[in-house]
Amino acid sequence: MCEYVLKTEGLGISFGGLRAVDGVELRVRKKQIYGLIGPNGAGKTTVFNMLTGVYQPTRGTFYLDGEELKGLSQDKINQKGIARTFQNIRLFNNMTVVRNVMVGFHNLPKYKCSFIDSIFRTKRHRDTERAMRARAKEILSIFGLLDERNLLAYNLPYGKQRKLEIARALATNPKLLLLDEPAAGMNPQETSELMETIRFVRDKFDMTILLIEHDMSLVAGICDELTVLNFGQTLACGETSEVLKDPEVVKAYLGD
Amino acid sequence: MEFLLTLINGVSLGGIYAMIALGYTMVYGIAKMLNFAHGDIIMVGGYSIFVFAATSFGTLPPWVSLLFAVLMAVIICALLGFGVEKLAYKPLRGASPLAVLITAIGVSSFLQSLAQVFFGSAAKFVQFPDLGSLSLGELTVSYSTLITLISTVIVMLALTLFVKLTKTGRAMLAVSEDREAAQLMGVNINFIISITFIIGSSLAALAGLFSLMNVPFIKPTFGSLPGIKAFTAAVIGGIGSIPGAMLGGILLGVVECFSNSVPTLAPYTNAIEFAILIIILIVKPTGILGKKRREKV
Amino acid sequence: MKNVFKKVVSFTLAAALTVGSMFALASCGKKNYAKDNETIKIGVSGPLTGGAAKYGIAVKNSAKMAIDEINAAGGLYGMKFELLALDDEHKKENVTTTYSAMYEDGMQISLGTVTTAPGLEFKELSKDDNVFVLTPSATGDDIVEYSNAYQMCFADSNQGTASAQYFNANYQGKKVGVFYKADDEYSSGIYEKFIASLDQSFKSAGVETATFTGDGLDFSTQVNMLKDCEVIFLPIYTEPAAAFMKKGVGVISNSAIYYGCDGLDGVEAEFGTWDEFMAIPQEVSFLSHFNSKAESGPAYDFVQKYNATYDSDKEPVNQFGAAAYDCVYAIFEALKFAKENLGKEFDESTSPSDYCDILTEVFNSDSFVFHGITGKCEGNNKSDISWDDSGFVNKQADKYVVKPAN
Amino acid sequence: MSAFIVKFKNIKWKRYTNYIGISLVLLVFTVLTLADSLPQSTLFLLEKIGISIILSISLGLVVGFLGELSLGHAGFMCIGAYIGGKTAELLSDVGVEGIFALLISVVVGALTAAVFGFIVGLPALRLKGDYLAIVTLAFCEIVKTAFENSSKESFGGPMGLRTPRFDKHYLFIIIFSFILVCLAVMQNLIRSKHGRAITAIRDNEIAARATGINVTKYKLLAFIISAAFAGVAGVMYSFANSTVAASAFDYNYSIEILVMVVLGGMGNITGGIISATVITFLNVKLTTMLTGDNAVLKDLVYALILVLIVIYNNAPALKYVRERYNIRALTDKIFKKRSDVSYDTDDEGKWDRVPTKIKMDELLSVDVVVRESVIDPDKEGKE
Repeated sequence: MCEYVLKTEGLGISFGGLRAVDGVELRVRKKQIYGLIGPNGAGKTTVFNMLTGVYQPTRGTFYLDGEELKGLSQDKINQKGIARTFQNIRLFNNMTVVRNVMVGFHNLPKYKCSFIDSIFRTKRHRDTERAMRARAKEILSIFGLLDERNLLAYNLPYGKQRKLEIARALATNPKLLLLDEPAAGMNPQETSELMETIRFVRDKFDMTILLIEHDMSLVAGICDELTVLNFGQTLACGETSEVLKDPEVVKAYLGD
Repeated sequence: MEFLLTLINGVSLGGIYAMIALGYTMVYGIAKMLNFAHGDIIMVGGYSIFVFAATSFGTLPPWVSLLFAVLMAVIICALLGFGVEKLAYKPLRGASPLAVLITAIGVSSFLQSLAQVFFGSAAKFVQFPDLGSLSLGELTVSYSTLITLISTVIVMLALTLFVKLTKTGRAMLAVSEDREAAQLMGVNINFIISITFIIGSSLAALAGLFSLMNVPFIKPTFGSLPGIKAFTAAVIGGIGSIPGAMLGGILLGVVECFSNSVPTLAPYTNAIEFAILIIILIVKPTGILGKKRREKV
Repeated sequence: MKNVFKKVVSFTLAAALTVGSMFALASCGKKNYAKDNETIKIGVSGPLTGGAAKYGIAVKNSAKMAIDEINAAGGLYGMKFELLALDDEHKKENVTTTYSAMYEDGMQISLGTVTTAPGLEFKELSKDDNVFVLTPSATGDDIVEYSNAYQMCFADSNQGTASAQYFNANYQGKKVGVFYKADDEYSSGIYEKFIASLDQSFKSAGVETATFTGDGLDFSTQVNMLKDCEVIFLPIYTEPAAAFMKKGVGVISNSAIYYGCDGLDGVEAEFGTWDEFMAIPQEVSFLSHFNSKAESGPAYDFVQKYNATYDSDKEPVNQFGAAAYDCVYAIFEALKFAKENLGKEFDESTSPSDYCDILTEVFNSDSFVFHGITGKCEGNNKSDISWDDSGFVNKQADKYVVKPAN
Repeated sequence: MSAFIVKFKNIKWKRYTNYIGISLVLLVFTVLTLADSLPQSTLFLLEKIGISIILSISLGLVVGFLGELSLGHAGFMCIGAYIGGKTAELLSDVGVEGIFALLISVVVGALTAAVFGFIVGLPALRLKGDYLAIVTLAFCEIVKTAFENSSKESFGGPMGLRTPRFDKHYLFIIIFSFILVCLAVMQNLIRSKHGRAITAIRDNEIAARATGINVTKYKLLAFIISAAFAGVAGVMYSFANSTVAASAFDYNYSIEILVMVVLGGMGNITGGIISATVITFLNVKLTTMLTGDNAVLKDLVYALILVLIVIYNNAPALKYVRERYNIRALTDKIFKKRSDVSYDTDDEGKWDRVPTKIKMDELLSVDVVVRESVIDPDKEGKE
């Protein structure tokens, strides 16, 4: 067992000569809630995109549980155990809520069911379908979405769409969950609910969580450790309380 | 010699394709729709020239009557493009592009059958004053070919300047880039789209003229093949790109003529043109001059 | 849920009842849809819309004209004729629709299809029901494969061979070019037979071949390829031929000869005005059974009448129409012949199959000769037309010079 | 007995609507044809409708569920028709005829079409929306040209391939049986995890990748299955006609199939079946009703109906009218199933809500130098 669930080594990427992100070193321990913060355009989402295979890093590499994942395709990385949500919610809008979650089970070995099984509706197909539906309902009930399970995702209110996205990511049974600005667009009430949910997820699923967030109350409230990015470079990292006191960080956030 | 002649023929044909493709590209870039009825607007332009040239020949000098016919064709096509947009496409603004595509197909078929009702199915010969040809040593190039080519270049340059320099043109770019934002900035979307259709349809009328100068026969299905070819040309050049439409059109015309000039290849001309399209798109998924676009995650 | 159950049960019952009653109503055996006819119905399937529409429209108009003439003159022993003309758009998959609709509408005798491609489907269907077919213009050799089908036009192979023979006899020593439509069965069919029958001397001198496909009419490349030829064989229809000739002005030698088949008939009409056509410097001629530019005789009378009846500007007359006109009269004469010479009886409600038996017997009989406007007419006399047992027509074709070289 | 009734009651009938509908039609007409009381025009009409339904269902997989625009469906059908027809011809040479020849031809035709489905699916991995549409259109034209220029001995050249016609009294039974097969495959696929993966790609490709869906695999799978069934339709076509000519399978035909799918509604199999039936019926009826001089009005009427239907179905301004007066509202009224939340619907949606696919988003540009621009996909489709 490795000490770190996620470890990046000098992770960086250039777009047409511009170094968007450079030398990012993340060390995320098991069951940690780790924050990635920084001003707009600092390259936080780009880091997420590299970690999930959307972009291929041009420098450095990263490891999940000691296994190097650099160069794998997005779906392979997901199968290895990194799941994510998006800054702007990306649900399968024309599918029902329960099916959104069931898509997440796609690669789980226990729901293995070949294409031929499905075409002929064999016993295996029916069993896995039933099991998947039951499991999806479990997950939905955790997030309080059970009653809406047969609505189209498109019709959910904003807050519940966020939750559904997290539920879908969890359904893929990841080792590491990446949350991209989960509290964006939420009021303080919803944000504090969300904090509860994130903590609950960590405890219930033994999950390691890496999140990007602008809402400092949320960051200060739940993150164990932080990394601050500025202009694609690491500005500070360490315990949350200490990092937030760092004058450099304050300067980056508040300006001179 | 043979080679040069084929090349000139190809460039001339390509000029016609380019003219149509320019209209396609304009409409596509701004209204974001594949206007399958564009080819049939060429047909309407052709019939207008036929009607007005026939009625005014004899009473007016040939050149004047031709110019008069062309002018009428441009006006009729512009009105038609404007009307079609208002009646058939505007109600669907905001609906799925597929619905608009199907409507465009319906409009195309409607215009074709309307032409058959009015003019019959047989091809009509369109009289043109003989423009003669230019001799350069052994080479003879007809003036109609030259006119086609020069006009296409002029139209392309004019369009480029129009889009780059005028207020309306810049508004067009803005609408193309982000319709909502443009609207918020005070651009009148309906006006811009109408203007686009008017320009595109006027170009179609000109394309009708050049097609008729090349082959002086008009029939209800006159526009459908050039329409598809020009669409192909626009995609090869990168749909949405004005220079791309020109490039794609010329390329396609040259390929078509060279393929036709080799007896064993001639039956496969269409297949060759489409194969080139596929290869270009596989190598460059947005066509030669199309903007490369990356999706933001 | 109980409601649903009830509904399913009632629906099943209703369905069972419907099926049962349909069973009861069902009649066995082949139906004679013509039994309630008040006229003798002649059916034809042709392109009335789309790219080939002018051929179908000419056939429809001319057949209608012939039928109106016959009816106005008192019909056949008082029996009137009626035309059913359906649009197949020159597509063979539409023929099942047009044929079955006409058949069930009481069609007793058919003119088959106007064009070859749909005709290949028509012949199978008409053979199954034993319906008589006399096609005005479907030239494919296979059209008359079965015993119920006859052609008024020359078959492709005949045209190809006859043209080659004409070349062998008259154009020795000249350089030959061919321009044909590669994806068209009429054009490529004639081309193959033509090349097969052409003398070796032409071939060793080199026969230039240019082709085109589809609907495009820009032939600048093809004209270039054939510019050195002295005789150019054009087994194509008028529209591309006219486009070719127009492009050829100034490129192809003025002394060259354009030589086509029956598809070239009416090429001058493509040019709108006669003057415009005369501006083509080359000789234009074709081998055909009909000359729409005849200046006297039966063909002239027909054209005059057609132009007086229909808007010839919109849908000009051509040999398709003439052949259709002849087809109707041939059927009329054949029925007369059957009654008078063979003692056959028939009326408005006779079944298609019976008509087919009667007409096949007449058309196969050696003593039946039809006098028509197609074929070589001497002066004001109509031509002699007969059919051999395989369904091919016997009449004389002629080379018509539409215009001599300027 | 009561146990049976309970079980019977618990069946989710709506799942089986399509099967029941098609089977009832098949049953009624089979009985009628066995009683020899169907006129051949009805038989031919049924054949045509059956073929259209197979085409509509199969294209529905690519357009409605995968969300890719294909204008080349007739190309796959063309391959199926030629290869199936040729197989039947070769089989009849060795004495195999009738239903066995048909079944073997169907297998061969469908497999060949599936191979081409794979080949066409490959560019679909790189190209989007209208670019893919033109590539599929190009593919269709290339296939057509290739068969048109084949030698007489191989595929008959421009004359077309002569194919053995199947007994017209029974062919529609076979075609409708294949509709049932096609329905079974499509519906079982769509209602499985694989179908969900395909629908997920349609709804949001980026999210689908992030959720671990192998997009390449499922795009190809959808293209292959869709092409295979188009191939089946082609083989049926070759048995319904005595000749197969490539000229029939032009892009206009592809477009007609697309019209059926679009009018049927996105990801709506029942809708696709209904619109295929209506459109085919309309075409045939217009041909037989507008005869002689009126034939010219046929396309005019068809085009008008088409444009009006599309505008009625899609115009944003007519949304409220539409929601009150449509087939679904009507059936809901009859069956009183309007707000049954516990019921699992198929993943139907609205064409205009699909954000990532079938979009036309190229920008107007006057630049000769190619520039890169970033699009924000969340803006798309929201206009």
